[in-house]
Amino acid sequence: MPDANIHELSAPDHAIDHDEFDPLGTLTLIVLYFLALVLMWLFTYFIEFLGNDPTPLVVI
Amino acid sequence: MRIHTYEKLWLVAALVLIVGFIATITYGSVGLGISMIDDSEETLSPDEINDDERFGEPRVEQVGENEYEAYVVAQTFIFQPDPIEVPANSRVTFYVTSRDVIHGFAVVGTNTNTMVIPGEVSTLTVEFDEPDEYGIVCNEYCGDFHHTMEGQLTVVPEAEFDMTELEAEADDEVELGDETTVTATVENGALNDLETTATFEIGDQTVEEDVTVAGQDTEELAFTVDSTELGEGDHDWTVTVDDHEESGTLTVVEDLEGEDETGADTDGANGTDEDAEAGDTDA
Amino acid sequence: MRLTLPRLLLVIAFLIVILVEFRTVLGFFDIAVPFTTAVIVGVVVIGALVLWSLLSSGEGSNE
Amino acid sequence: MRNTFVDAYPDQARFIRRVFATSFTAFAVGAFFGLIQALHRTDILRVVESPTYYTVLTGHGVFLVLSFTIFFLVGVYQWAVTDSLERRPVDMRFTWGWYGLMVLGTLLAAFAILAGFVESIDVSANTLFTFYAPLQGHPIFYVGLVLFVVGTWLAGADWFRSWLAWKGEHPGERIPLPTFMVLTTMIMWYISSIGVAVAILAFILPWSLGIVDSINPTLTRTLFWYFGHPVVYFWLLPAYLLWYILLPKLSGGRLFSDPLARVVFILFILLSTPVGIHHQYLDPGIAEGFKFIVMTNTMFLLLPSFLTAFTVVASMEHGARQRGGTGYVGWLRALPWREPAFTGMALAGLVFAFGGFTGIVNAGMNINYLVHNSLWVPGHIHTQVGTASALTFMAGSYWLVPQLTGNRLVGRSIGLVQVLLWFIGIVFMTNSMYRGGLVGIPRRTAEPQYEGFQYEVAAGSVGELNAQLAIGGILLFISAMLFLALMLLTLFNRDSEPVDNRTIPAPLSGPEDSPAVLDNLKLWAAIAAVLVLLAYTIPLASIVTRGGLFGPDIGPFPVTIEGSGSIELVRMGLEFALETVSR
Repeated sequence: MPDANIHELSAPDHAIDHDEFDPLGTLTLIVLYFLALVLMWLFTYFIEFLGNDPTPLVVI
Repeated sequence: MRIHTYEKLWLVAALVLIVGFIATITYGSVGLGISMIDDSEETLSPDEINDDERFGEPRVEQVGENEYEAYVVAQTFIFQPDPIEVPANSRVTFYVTSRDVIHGFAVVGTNTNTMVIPGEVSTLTVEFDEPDEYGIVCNEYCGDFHHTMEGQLTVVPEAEFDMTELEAEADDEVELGDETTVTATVENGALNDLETTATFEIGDQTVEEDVTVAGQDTEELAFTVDSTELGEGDHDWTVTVDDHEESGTLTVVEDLEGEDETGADTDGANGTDEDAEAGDTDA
Repeated sequence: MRLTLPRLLLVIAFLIVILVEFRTVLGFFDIAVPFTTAVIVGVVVIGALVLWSLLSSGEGSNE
Repeated sequence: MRNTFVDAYPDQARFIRRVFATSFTAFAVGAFFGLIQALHRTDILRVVESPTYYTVLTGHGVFLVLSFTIFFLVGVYQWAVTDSLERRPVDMRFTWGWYGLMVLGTLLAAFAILAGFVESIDVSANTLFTFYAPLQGHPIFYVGLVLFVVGTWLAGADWFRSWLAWKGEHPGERIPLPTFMVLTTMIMWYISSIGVAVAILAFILPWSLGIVDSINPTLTRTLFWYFGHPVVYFWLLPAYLLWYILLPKLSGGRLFSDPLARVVFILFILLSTPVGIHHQYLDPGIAEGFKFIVMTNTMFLLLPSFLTAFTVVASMEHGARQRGGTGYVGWLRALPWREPAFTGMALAGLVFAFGGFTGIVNAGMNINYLVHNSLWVPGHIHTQVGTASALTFMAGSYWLVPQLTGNRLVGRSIGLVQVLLWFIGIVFMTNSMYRGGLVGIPRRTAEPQYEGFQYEVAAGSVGELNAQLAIGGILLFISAMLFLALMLLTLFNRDSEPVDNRTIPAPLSGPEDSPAVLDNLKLWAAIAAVLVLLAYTIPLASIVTRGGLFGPDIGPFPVTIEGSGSIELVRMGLEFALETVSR
């Protein structure tokens, strides 16, 4: 029986070095992550938090 | 250092994100006036709580028009006072301190939330617009029965909120032919004067008296009862001021000699023991 | 199998997670999905996925 | 020819195996306690009395976040130093010595906690792992903690000694990246654990022994959190090390950038300590200005984690592309998802990225009112320590343990099921915790069902949230047990060969691309110390001025004395409550 394990950890199909490697996929994921963070933050701060009255205020 | 262009872009974006987070929080503080629990209060040792002007008697106090202060003491495993009652459309400042360990004070489902540390006083000023009922929980572990530590906060409609307290005191028994006096004490916890009418009823007699109690002051009213008019037997009496009512029973006897003069210990006959004590301090 | 077993398991795991989180997001927008509905949707979707992956395409995966 | 770690350094492998065994034992006990809690607080099954819940909770905290994580850390760091410096410790007896001290400390603390279950022993420490005074545990508990921490200090000294010896043999060479990570972590740890050492040795221990009568709770709390935030990075950085060192290799690629990895660890030295006050946003007695300063520091502490996200994902992408992956997201399919070591770490990273968002909310000064001390907070800690660290450690073990034993991993597919179960379990549990926290359900309570009010859940019900939490807890427990079973089986899987060797491929951009100043550890330690002084001098001075060094006459509130003592205490508490109610 061939051991797939060996394939999983074996040497890569071909080598790519630093200069010819553009991490486009990483950029894609990280842009999505950035947008997710912004949306989640806006929602949590402005809807969940500010909608959770009463909130302690500065006494004027 | 070789840093890939995309990574530089991400570095900038990450910094923008961080600054954005800080800006939002700053907007909340400066723009919306959300304040943090801070060190504005003097320290207060747990030993001094009982003698403290504010915390000796945990309560809600009116300090301005629509402005109230609530002095709250947290201790294993209760809050005092409980329930806390405030009117709607008001601004309430909670002053919270602890008698023993670190507690939490959180009005459930709201941002009204603070640590309560022995030796320190937490202050939170919040506005209640609508009548509502909230739970208060201790949200910091404080010992074996931490999970039982809860309280209630009731925001009542403005019209129903009052800070009037009524106490009445009278003898249990009076000898036929003698006169006796029922004393009513009206305390006005609010800032404004209280103008109202006190009604005293005994048997089929009714006495009405207009009374004005100055803001945060007390007035004492005396109603004189002539036992001859009542005749021998038990007579129920009530004192009514607004929605408050105190009542008791006066027994007119032919001869008081055989009885103990101080009949105040007789349970339930007349204003409670507490009333009697309150009367004593007034006198 | 269109998917290898490890991949199938991975996709199922992600589906469950997405369903749980998606239901929460809908909840934030005041769309309450009942618990039983969520469970049924989950079972149907995962069932469909398993059936699909079991249907032999003749090619197998490129794994 | 076989070239695993155990072949190269048999005595080191034996040592690390022992350390991991200790770590996993603590994990087993802590996980079991976690199961009890998940079922208890959701009122599904209550096998202990509610006051005993807090003994369980203390054990869960101490055994998991102190014993499990830190023993694993010293094991991994011993491996990283040995493997990357290619040399043994200067004196192996010293190495066994600090390990022994850590074990002794753990046993003492464990005894103090577990004795809480036994009425006949007059010892207990139901203080939870944060031990906020004036709650008082038995002195043995604090002594145990101190010995444990001193053990970690000596471990750091041992690694520094190895490095200095290596430096003598390799003048002018850059510090190998794994060793660099170990040393920077330990610098952060030395700076931060001073806080807890002072809190215990100067205040809490003398007070628990009755030498001083009183304590300043704000001071000990502040000192605790001076240490309490960096300690989360102490749990996290070994996971970072595995993500930087092991994950690129497992993906079939190489680390994207060695210099950025160094920058990230330096940022942790600099920023992780002067932020502790963000755990005290809702504490009275600390001025709002200090809280704001700390908030900005905390937000900038996001930077190293954001950088890590990019570097690690890019390293994975590099692996995927070398394995033939293409497209903007299609490359993800080329990753070795059948490998539990890889999948576990990748999922841990994913959970960490989104769990990190909840950390941003915790760090946001005023938004803290929304979540402070609510169930949201354990939700956060379970996605971060409970997954980013714990799941990475488990996944890392699938690769490391074969290296340490010379045996092939048993049940690789079951390992995959195990990490997926953890992933599903943690999402179930923490999703429920976040939602519960937002409606105000408190944490750290045996019975979050109160008599006087109902929670207003936006969608669904509290019962459903509870069910979700309990399902998550059960899945996590099953997953933990599967992991431990696989580890045991692998340990005894003698007649086998590991599939991989110990080599770690060199980074795409190596240390030669970075300025040498990054390796100037003294410089960074000095800057970090200055930052700590700037951040903490005035707040601490202010706290001491307000409350006094030993507090405004605050006596102890022992949660130590089980048996007669604690019964007396409960009786007094109840009597007092009854009296107040009836008045």
